[in-house]
Amino acid sequence: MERSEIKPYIAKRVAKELHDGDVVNLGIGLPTMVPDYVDPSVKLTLHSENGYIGLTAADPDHPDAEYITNAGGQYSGIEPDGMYFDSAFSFGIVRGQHVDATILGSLQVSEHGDIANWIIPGKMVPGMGGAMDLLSGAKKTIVAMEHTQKGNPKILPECTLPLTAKGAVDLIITEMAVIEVTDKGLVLKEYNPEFTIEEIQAATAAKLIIADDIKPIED
Amino acid sequence: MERSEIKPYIAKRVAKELHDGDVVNLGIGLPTMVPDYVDPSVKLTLHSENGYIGLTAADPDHPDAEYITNAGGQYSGIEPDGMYFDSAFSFGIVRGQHVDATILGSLQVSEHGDIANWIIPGKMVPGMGGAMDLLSGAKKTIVAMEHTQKGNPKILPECTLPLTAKGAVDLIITEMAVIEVTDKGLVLKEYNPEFTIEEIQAATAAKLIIADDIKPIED
Amino acid sequence: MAKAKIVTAKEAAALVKDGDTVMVGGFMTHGTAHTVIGEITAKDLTVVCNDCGYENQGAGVLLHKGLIKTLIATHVGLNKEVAEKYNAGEIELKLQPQGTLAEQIRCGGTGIAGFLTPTGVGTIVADPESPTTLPGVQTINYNGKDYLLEPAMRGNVAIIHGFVADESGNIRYKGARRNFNPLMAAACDITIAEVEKIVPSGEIGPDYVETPYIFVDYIVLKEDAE
Amino acid sequence: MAKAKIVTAKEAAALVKDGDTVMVGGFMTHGTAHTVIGEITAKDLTVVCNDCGYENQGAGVLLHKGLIKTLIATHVGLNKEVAEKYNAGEIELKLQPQGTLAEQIRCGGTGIAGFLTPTGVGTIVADPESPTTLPGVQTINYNGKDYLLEPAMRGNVAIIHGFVADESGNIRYKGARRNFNPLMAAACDITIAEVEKIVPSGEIGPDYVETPYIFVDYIVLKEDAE
Repeated sequence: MERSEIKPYIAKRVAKELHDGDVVNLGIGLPTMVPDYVDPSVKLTLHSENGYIGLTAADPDHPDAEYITNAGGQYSGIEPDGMYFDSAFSFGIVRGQHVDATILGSLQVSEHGDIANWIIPGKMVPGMGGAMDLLSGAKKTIVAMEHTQKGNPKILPECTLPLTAKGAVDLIITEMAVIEVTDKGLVLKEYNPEFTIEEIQAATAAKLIIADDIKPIED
Repeated sequence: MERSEIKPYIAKRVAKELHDGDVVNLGIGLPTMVPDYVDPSVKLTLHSENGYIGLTAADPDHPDAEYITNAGGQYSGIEPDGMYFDSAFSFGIVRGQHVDATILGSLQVSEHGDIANWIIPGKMVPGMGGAMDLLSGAKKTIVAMEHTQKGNPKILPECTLPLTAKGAVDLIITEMAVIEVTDKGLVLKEYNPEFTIEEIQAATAAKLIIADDIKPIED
Repeated sequence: MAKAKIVTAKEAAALVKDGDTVMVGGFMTHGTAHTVIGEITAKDLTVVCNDCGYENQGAGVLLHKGLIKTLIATHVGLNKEVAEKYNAGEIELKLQPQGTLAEQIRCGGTGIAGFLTPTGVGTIVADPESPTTLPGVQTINYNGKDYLLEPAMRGNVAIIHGFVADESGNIRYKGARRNFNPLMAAACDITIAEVEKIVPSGEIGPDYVETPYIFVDYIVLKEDAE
Repeated sequence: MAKAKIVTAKEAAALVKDGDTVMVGGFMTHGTAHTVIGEITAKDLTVVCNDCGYENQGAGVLLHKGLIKTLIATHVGLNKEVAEKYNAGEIELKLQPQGTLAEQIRCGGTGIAGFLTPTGVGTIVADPESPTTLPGVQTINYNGKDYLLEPAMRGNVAIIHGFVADESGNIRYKGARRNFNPLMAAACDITIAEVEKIVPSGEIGPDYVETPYIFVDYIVLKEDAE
């Protein structure tokens, strides 16, 4: 798989996890590509944790354009039936399980569903922002990330970096595999046919349980 | 003192405790008479715990008249600069000490400032409504009540009825006296010159400490 | 844009099942979803409301029909049927301070498991032995002061009242009819909103919506609404 | 009707004293009271804000001027001066999850002493030994599940940003500029609101006010406002 194909491939597969009517919060980077791959019949409501639902791309012609900014501080847009709110209301939505899915990248994921994605070793601590709340609160957490970092496994028996949340991850989607976090451990549900099961296990430090109904990732 | 003079006398004295800009919550009965005795230069903001500030008398000509009701469920009015809110916001105002004074009647008050005013013996428990929150939350609690009930003291060493709140009362104003609740006990600050100090003490089951600067209640 | 399910009061009321915990908005019948309430037939309900209205009015309709098993309220003094049925042993009654009940419901909708309030310390509300005390309360000393640790509260169905809904399901309230409605909307598995009028999606506008459509499952137009 | 004190940015900024805890609204400079912030000269401040803006922008102006002793925020990755000053030992830095910080401030303004949240369990946020952890957090098992018991937070001065104020001091916000502003307005001894316009008392209307005048002590008209 070409390097440039990896992110679109992951985003496309993640898109299939989203259903009509879902409220979704997207982390920065790869997750923001996911809506481009969602079937047009599937209407999502995007939650922007800084203060509204109904996130869209920026529309410079919107009469309130300068009042519409996203969680990264950039100008963005809002659906006509969206709603602005304050930060307590915003995270009430999050903790109250009104967000159906949060999709975010990660540095490490453990076989218990622990996730470490906020402190990069040797770098300044940037702060967790809303990530810890989203991980504890969203009904489903999908980690969308490259399977390894420079060949080093990111899916581990235990995280070695400081955690963003414990036991929060439900599904891991990479360019190699779709892995479900279960009480019994990590279950390999789907695989990219460009790789063998052995190659996927070799790139994964945690032990993978092969699903009975394992199948290739559909293109 | 004529029976009919008692309530106006108490209301008039309570009115002097209120200052320009105060946010005030009034219990049912006697307390609702207090604003009539407030100096016109003193602007109060009345809090209606069912959902707004800026309570006024009902105005049948108000375009939203049917949407404006008070905590007793009766039609009432709102100042043009009032604000409607939900019940969590309403009691956020109360618990957050944004209410400067609550004025309410009582069945009993103890020398520790405990108050019992929600369960009448032998009658059905009506529920405390917002009274417990107001007593815990308001910056100042003023009990405005008749000094005795059918000659029996209502100001006691300990309440015998179920409490509405512990240690919540700051000031007791009756037709006989103005009594401050302090760490040392009940301090008699002012007296109605129609009664002697001895008569007031005799009508009070708790011990009264006579203030050094005791004075008659001004008419 | 989203699209709310607009249903009849009968269809909405049928979503309430025997034994459900139902949250009913309103304050002494003001801001109560009378049309939906009138169609409910499910029994053995736990009903959470401020006051149970008046006799056979507001939430009192459910009591009058004998559908309530447990009533959780803050004040029931204006509906004499509550006392009658409680004294006759026909219903269980739990009384909470108004601010505490409001906050419990808010916490139920916003994922806070419990909170520390000064309200009710040293009273019946803090006494698990009292028959009218809601279970789960604990007295806790925190930073040198006593508080009640009160648990969050959730329900199966919220029956709320709004002024206007857009076709997406966004709600705005009007006047003193907000009360418990916006809080209950977030705190139940199913939320039914009865409204005085319905306008096209987006007409309320993002700056003016008070309850977002993501909290609202069904919309019912109030009987004799414009 | 009430009457708010309308003051200049300089007069408002002078209310902030050395050593104060100051809450500053805004999210990456959007919805921040730039005019008032620019006039503050008090030092050794504890500043509570979402992100400390960018370098010498938003709450970052206070950092750039060296007025901050302790910074309490949720994310500081877009203002590189935070890292520089933290690494140089010039400031103390405390990081809280965004929803937790918002709720702590809401509780500070509404008389809730603390609350139980699932956010942060088993992370640095729950570890009192970590230098960036805000003191006071406890891990508590409640009904069989672990939560963090987080304390309420209050400040001396709130510096908030609104869209419009009426002359009574009522505030409305616009767009994504609400963020922490309405919460901070209730949580401090003194609240200063910088607004984009001022209208006569009552013009906002009781159904549309978002922060009542009883929370607001001073109004400042934003520089270069209409």
